[in-house]
Amino acid sequence: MSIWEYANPVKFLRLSERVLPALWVISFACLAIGLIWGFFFTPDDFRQGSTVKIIYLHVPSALMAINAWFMMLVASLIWLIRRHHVSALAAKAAAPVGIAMTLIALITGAVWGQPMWGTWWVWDPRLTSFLILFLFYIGYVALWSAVDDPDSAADLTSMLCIVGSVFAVLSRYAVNFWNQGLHQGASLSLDKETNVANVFYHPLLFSIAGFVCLFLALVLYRTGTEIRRRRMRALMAREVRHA
Amino acid sequence: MPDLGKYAAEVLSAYGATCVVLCVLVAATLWQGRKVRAELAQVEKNQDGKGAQDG
Amino acid sequence: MMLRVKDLTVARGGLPVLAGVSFSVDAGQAVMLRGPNGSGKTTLLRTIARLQDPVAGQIECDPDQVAYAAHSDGLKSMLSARENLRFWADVYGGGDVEAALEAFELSRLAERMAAHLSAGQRRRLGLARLLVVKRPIWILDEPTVSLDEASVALFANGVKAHLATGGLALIATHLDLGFAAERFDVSAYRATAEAVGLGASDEAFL
Amino acid sequence: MRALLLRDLILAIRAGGGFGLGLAFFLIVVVLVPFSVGPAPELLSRIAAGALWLGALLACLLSLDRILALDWEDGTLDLLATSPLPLEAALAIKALAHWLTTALPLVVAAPLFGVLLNLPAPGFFWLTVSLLVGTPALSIIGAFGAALTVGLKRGGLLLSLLVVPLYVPTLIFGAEVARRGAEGLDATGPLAMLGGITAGTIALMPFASAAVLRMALK
Repeated sequence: MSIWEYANPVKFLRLSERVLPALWVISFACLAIGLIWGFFFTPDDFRQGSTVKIIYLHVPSALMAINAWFMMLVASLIWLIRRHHVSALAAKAAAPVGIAMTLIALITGAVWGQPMWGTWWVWDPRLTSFLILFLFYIGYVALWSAVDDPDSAADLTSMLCIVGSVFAVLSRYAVNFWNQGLHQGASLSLDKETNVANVFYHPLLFSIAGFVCLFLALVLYRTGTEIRRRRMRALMAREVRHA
Repeated sequence: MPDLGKYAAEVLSAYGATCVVLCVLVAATLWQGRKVRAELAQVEKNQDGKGAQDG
Repeated sequence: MMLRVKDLTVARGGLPVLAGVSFSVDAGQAVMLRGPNGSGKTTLLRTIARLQDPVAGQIECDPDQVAYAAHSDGLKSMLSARENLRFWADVYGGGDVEAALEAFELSRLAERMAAHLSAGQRRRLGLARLLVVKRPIWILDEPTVSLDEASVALFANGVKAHLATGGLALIATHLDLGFAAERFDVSAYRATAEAVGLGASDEAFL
Repeated sequence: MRALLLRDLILAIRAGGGFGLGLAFFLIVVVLVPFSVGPAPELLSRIAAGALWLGALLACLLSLDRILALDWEDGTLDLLATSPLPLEAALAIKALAHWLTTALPLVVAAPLFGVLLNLPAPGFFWLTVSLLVGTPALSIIGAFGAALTVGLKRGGLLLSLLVVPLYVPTLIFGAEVARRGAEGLDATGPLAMLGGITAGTIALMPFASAAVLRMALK
């Protein structure tokens, strides 16, 4: 049994029906644990004060904003190479989730930056990159909604996703070059000691797990919605054609 | 409620905004999902009915 | 030189419209595609011209031998008739523009901007393009729309000359063109609701 | 290929819009800058390089849908796709024609408009160089966007939305070259990056555009 079995919409729906309830529960549990622990039971940072609590929102959402795009890129490649409809629809389903994550990362980043940098917005390379990512997401969603035929919409958005990825990486370098930033380095890496102290690290892990599961749950559910929408379209087209 | 010190407004607004965005996203997702499910069920019912009449 | 189509299934908007189409056209032969509106003639022609992919089946013809002419003529209204033809002649590598203009009685209008030509004249100019591209396989979609009788006769002569030099033509049309041609009615191949397993893209959802 | 280039150039000239509109739009943007930020010469000379780049980019953006939209409407694209000319080459040529008719006049006009914005003296050379090196990338990326939106209703607005994020690296490096040049700093670093972007897009984008156009014509 290969993973491609689930490229069949019916099988995919059956699987997602089985997985989804557990996924919702896990994601909300992880989010609750991570955020409550982080919000109520962690000390303030000696330098950043209580704003350090924003880390439990900012870091996971920023992570998912990028991962969502990466997932869309992989799904687009699978569609272009193997032409599995579920893959294309999953990419479509992930885009609005990615937009929400990017939006959260931008808002929390700006709110965090306000006391630290003394201004709501600075054209810091990381913030700027996320803004550009946001534009890419919007263009991607707009293109999906502008093309009527679902297959050519999938084709075109997949190409946009691939070319956009290249330019997003280019933009990242360009932006770095353009303004050496105020932003601190990545908050989370494998050697946690150098970055975030333990007290902050553990709730952060829960929060990240929560965001990951929430993303998966949302994408699975939304993909199911897209599959049903597509099935409805196919049924109606058949009815018209053979009336 | 922990003491958030002088940054209370920032921290709370960050949590509030995130909550709003996530709730809107989840609500929209579920609402769309329900709607499409219902519509699809309707279409399937119609076609089955017609199929029965034809044959 | 021949065009052979075997078991071809073509789809429009994700649903198969024609299934199991097989025919062949030999050198010197013309075939008329018949069928009511929406029966899939245009889709079939576009598939044979490699503008879209077949759902299933084979098309045996060299795409470099095909000249395709659609509903719209691809004329630039800001170019004169001669310039329009000259462009396509250059793209396809040579071809006698003046002879083509002559054949469709457009020499007198050669300097006119395409914008100032009547619908029928534009159509004739679009067909004159076929003469300058020098391709043996003509795939024509409703070539006689908006042509008067005299112009249809011109077109028929053009096709006859083409066939006489070993070319072949596949023409979707409702008109009788006044030369011997085999008829091929596509409505016999209409894809039915039960025709699943053909691989059209909507099928996965039905 | 030469035939296609010539045809596109002739069409741009006869239709009249080609040279004039983009240039006029560029002028308008440049005129609007002092109205929006104030007439102080020091401020203007500081932002001149960036404002000129932005104006050129917007003027370029404005005319992108002309690359393919007209050929789509009259069926030329279908015929081109079945012609012996590879679609990759056709798109590259069309981007070149767009560059010649739209971007090149902008490059020529930019130093003149620089006077209006009080561009510092060393900036003129670097502005022209950066535009000359950078604008081909704008045209060829624009052709990709035009291929994505060909045949869509509301295509024009969507085209801008899709293309603008793709223009970011080019704008950053191009404006950086012009800015550094205007301030008398060494501008060769960003110029090399800009040249790299242009060379890369010229080499690769026609393939992506042609793939997209084939999908769109189906």
